[in-house]
Amino acid sequence: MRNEKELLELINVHLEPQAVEIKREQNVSVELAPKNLIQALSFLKSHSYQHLSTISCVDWLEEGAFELVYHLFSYDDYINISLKTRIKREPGIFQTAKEIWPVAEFYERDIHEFFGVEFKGNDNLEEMILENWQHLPPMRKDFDTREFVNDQYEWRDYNGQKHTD
Amino acid sequence: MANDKKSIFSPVTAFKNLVKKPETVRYPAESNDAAKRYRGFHINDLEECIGCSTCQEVCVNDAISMVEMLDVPAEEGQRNERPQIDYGRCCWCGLCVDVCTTGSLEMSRDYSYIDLDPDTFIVTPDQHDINKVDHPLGYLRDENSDLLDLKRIDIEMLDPEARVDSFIEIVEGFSKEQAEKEASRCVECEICTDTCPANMNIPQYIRGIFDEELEESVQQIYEDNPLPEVCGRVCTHKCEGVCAISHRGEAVSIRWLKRYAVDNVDSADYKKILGTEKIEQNNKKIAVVGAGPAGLSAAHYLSVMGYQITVYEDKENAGGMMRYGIPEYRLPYDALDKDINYIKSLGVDFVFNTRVGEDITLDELHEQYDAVFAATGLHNGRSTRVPGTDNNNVYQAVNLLADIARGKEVPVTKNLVVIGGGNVAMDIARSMARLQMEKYGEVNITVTSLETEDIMPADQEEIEEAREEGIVFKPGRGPKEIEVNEDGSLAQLCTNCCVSVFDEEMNFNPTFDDSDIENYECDMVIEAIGQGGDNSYIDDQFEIEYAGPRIKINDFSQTSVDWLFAGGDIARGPDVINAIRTGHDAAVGIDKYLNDEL
Amino acid sequence: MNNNFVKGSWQEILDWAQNKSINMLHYCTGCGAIELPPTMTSRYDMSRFGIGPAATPRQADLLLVTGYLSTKTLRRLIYTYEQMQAPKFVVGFGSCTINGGMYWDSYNTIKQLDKYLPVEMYIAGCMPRPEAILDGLLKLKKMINNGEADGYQRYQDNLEFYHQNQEAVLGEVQRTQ
Amino acid sequence: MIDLIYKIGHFLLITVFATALGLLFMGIARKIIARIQKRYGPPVYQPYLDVLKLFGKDAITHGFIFDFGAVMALGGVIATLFFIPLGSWQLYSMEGTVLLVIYLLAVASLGMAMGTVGSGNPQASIGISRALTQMLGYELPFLVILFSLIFRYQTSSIWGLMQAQAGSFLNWNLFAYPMMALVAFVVLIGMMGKKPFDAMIAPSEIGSGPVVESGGKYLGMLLLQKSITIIIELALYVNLFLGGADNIFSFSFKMLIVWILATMFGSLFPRFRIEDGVKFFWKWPLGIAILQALYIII
Amino acid sequence: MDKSTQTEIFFGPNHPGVPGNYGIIYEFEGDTVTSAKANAGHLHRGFEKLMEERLWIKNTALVPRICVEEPDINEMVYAMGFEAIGEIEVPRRADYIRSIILELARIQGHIFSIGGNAAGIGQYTVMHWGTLTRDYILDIFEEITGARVYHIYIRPGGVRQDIEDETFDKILDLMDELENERFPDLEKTLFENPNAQKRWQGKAVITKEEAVEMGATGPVLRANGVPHDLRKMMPYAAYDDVEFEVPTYENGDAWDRIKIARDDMLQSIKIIRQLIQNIPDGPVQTDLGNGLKYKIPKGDAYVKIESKRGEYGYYMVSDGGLKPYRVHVRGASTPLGLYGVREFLPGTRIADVPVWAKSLGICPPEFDR
Repeated sequence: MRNEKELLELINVHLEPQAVEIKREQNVSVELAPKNLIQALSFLKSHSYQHLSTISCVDWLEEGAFELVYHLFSYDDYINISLKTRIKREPGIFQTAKEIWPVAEFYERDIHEFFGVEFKGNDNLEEMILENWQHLPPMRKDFDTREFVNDQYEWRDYNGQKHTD
Repeated sequence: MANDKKSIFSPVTAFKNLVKKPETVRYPAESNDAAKRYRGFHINDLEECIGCSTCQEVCVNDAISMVEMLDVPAEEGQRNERPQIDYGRCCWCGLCVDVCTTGSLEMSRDYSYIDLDPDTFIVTPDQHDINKVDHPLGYLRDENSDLLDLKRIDIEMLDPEARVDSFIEIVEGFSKEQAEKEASRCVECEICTDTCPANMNIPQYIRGIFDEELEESVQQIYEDNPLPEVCGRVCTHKCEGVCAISHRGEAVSIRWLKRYAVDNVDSADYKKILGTEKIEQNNKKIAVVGAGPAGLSAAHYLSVMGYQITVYEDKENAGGMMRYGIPEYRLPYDALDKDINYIKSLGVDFVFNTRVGEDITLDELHEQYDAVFAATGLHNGRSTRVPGTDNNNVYQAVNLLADIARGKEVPVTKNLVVIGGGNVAMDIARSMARLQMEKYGEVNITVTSLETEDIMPADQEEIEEAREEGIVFKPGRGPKEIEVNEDGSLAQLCTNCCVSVFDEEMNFNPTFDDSDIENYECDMVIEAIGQGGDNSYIDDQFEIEYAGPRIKINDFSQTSVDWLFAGGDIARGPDVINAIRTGHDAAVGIDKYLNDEL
Repeated sequence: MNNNFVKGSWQEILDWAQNKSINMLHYCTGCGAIELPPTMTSRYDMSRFGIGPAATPRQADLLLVTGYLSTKTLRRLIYTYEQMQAPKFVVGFGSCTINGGMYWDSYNTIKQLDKYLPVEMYIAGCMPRPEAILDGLLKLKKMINNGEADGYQRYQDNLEFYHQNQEAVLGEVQRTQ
Repeated sequence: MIDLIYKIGHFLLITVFATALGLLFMGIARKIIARIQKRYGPPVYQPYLDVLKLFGKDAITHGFIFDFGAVMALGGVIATLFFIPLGSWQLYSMEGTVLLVIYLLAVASLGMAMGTVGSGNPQASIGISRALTQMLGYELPFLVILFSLIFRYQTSSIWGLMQAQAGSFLNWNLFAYPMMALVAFVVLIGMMGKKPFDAMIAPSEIGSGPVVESGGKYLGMLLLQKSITIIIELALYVNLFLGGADNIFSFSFKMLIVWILATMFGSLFPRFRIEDGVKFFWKWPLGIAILQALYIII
Repeated sequence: MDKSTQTEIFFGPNHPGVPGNYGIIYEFEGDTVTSAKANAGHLHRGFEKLMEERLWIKNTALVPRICVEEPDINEMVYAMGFEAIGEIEVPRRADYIRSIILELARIQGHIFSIGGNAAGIGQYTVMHWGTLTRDYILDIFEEITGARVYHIYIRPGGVRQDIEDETFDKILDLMDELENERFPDLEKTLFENPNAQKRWQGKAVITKEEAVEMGATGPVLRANGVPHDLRKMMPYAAYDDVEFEVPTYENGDAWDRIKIARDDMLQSIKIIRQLIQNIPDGPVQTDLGNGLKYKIPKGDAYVKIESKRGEYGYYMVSDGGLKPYRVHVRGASTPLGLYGVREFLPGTRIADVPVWAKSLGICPPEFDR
């Protein structure tokens, strides 16, 4: 059992974090440089952080970055770590974590589908959720869903009864 | 696995159901009523609804749109629009009920609507829902689910004891947190915009405060009002009277928010914010008569359009009634000067101590200028003309207030009666209270008015504050006579009971009951029952049309003489915000007139 | 003429039988499907009205579109509909099938079902309660009995219109018909 | 000539009767299952409406083999019907042996299989292969029972086997050989494809198996075939173990009792996987049947 | 193996055996699956995108739709995320009410999925009973929240309305009825049924190592003897005030997972009784001001709670505006429904595919989103 502070110490010593923060009880957030991330994942996995909850991606359009967040959990420490790293939005390429957690393949596939991030080493990035999607990856901030819907579909006007303004 | 009981006979117990009554609800023969809180179809009390469109704002699915209803009147404080609900969008979340400002929108327990034609899935609910039958009420909002913030943030004010002996401004203004919290209460329905005489973009500037973008707020305010420091303090705030939140709670403090926005932006930045650093001049000249709110407003908007403005004022400083009528504790001169100085900085020329009609005639102005805007206001106090008013100790409120503003010595006696129930009466009573406090250490002022308290024209909060400061109110009394002692000093004011102020046609026609007489001892009486203007400088030269006591103007403040525009109290009002509006209208009108569009 | 009369009354008998026996396809296109189990099972037991589930499109008469349709589902739904044997009926559940509902601004759901398939009727709700579903199905039965539920004929008559709309959203659509 | 017309009339009558009775039984079964499930269920006459509706629907064919399979399945069971005594009512049942009935039922199954192959749906193929596997499962104990009965009574004619139980109800094989009757009851459930032996239609696994591609009129035909099959199988059981009956009414009543029992048990037990089902048949029923056979032989 | 002997089957999306609008495409040989892949996305509505377009309060109406089986879980996680970023305290009574709602939802979900599991092996009687029982819980929900399925009840800052005392009595009565009548019936008919045991025992096994490796939680872990439960590991709402056990079994198969569902329901009943007994008085909603103007500071939070199928998490990011900047949903069955199908389905008999899908509680809308 480590507590949050001991965990952060461990991370500070071994992982060269850019920033660490105890968000709240049992929740820790760590920012890392992209080059350190994969190694950090395998380090933490060998230190009881075996559970990969999911991988999130956040599109910081104005900063020109994609933020990848790996949520890990330890069944020994009962602490949740959010490992964050920012990669350049263009071209948006990162390493796969598939070798460490095979299931990551599918989370990466999801991110690839919705953000267009490429994961080197993951050769299974084909369409999974969408079908024949020809446009910008929809979760990107520069994809405007309302505009898209306006172009693609028609809304019912109830024989002119509906007032739109 | 070993301890899992298993037996092929255990399941046979299920056969007992063969002889039991099935649990099926045999709908529709047996109906299963929806629960008390069920979120069914919408119903809406069309009388209560004000068409504020907050439900439209909160709707998750864009299912609510406002539809114009011709059989509902568009009165002050409500729009003739009512929510129309698209059941091809609705998700029955009930947020619209939680947020409804009046509480008119509710849900019934009705849940079944089926039709072949999708075009029938849109309805403007009234007391019946889409099925047009009565159903018991379903989901109701309660204080927990309420999404509106009904309690306003109390503004910091000086205590009555602390304020009554000085002319320091009594309202301290919002802090940043308070202002943002108060601004967050606004639902941006724009009912206030419709009601505001100047149609200010109220929700927009409140939004600016909420978003911590005060510059945006100032921009929005200056769209329609060049005197925000003034209006942020002394506006009659009709907007707050109709505020949608006020139906179930306390109105948003629109006035104080406006004040917060302008107080917290440096006037040095105004030109940058408002984009008036460089104005292209068009070499046309306009004369403005009177430097009151209407004149200043017109001067501001015209000069922004590039006109050369000269303002003629018979007093020694600009501001009109704002300076000479409103006491300093309500409107500090610094605040007034901030507004006026900005207008001056736009290149407006002021000619003080010059009375049009005496020092220069209107005809002369017409010759020198392309157009003239007259806004000379009402500066002559009216008298009740009851016996005794010709005594030396009977004063006119406007004169006293002007003297106080000029810093002149004014007579202060121990025992004062003010006649009048308007804001001017409050202003003079409270000013005199401060002077009495300075001089005698106690307040002894009685205010009598024809109107009973519920119809007194003064703002409710003014009355409250006056009362806190020790002023005694005697509403519903008509002055009958001022009894004068033999030595010329005053003895008492004799009043009778005022039964009604207005007749059936709502004309001013008071009736009195002489059997109910009350006398108030006094040694000084101040009359504050209204003012009149002096339009002789116009009347001497032109045949101008009047509408009642006021000069008749059109939507662009143009009088029946095409180059002469009029505004302010002589045309509408009387209050600051109407004056500002007429000034703004005149600016637009003059621009159109000079471009041959009018 | 006589023939017509016989044919007419035979059709009436078939309509009557159809109204008494409806097999609905168990296809959970959207969240409204969660209110189908209570309707089908013991609490509301729609089999009382001769309405039961069918395992495959071939055996079904009734296609319940239980809510929103993503474009990916729409494609399968069209295949399914075209596999069903006439007479066949489509019922739209809830807001989503009428005007997009909750997902009115979603890039991946269709907004008006009747542009892609002929819909007999709509049941309001998000999702409709089992009672509302029953009300709807009873109304549908009445319509079938009166011979008014003619969606499959409308589909045949306006095949081009439907196909055009389908292809506008989906691109190429395989046709079994 | 008149004789021929009479025969044809009789054919039709018996077919219609069996169909009607089978459908009625299906309706009753639905009602009983519904009750166990704490609900009311559809009206008893629902299956008639279903059939009527299905024949009113369009139907898509998947080729000649598909059509032929359906006809063969229906024809197979109708033919079988003529060799089964229904109470005192019989056509060729005097000549009909149990083995013939078993053989003819297999024709019907083959018809289904052909239709399935015609449809080309893999789920249907799985279904039919399961059905045939299952047949392998229950036929074996059933044959053991039959042969022991044939051995016991020295006749293979159903009529003869029925006559052998005449007299007191204690002569019924149900009481004479209760274990055998029990095994046969389980086999009957398997034959009728009721749960837990309905792996071949298992909707949650393979759609609805062999009938997955059949709609409209084809489904109607299959429904009719099913209803007649039920009657044949019930009749076989009643004849073999409940001593048949003197008239069609008490015969129908006996069939109904058996049917209701089968239905009730079917509503309780989840379906076997096909290999578990076959294993089950080869374990308990077959074991008991062999024991019983040994007992009879010795 | 000769490729030609393999046949491809589209198992779903419209197939009675799949849990919702979801497909598995598998190839099989004989009666055994040789390879499988998930055919997901039929329920994709772009929730995460829609949430970025809507105000904080409006999203409370949207989130329950993410997983129709467990709408309350979504409401709760969303509210918790909002409260974590905004550092908002929730009144204690609201915590209790939230827990009651979540436990009722858990029973509702379990009984429904037990019914679904039973239907998957052809035990329709239990399916009918399960759905029927669930409906009585939905009646309670309707009384508390005003809707049967999508309650929109748990809100940032608390809950929407208070629960009345009569409703508490009704809940307790229902709990007694469940415990004394309905569950024993279920026990006899389903759990003691040898066929049911045969269909589930040893089927769809996922070992502890496999589960941890792919991130499967909840019943999958507990069926392997690991008593992991976020209600105990990272207590939220009022779970630190109640006593309950985390049921575990050792074999990691479908049968154990279904027994865990059964035991979980009994624990939930126990929890509900304790909560109702000890519920404090007080407000149920923190005043967050005008609903149209909810604003929380810049920040992010990964919040997760224990759904009936395991960890249900939201990663929420706020940029200090009126709308969420990003919400990422981690449904409990995401790894199973996408990755697990490919890895663990091959080798399964066709007859066990529905057992596999249903006993693992695959809920497609939560990974389609």
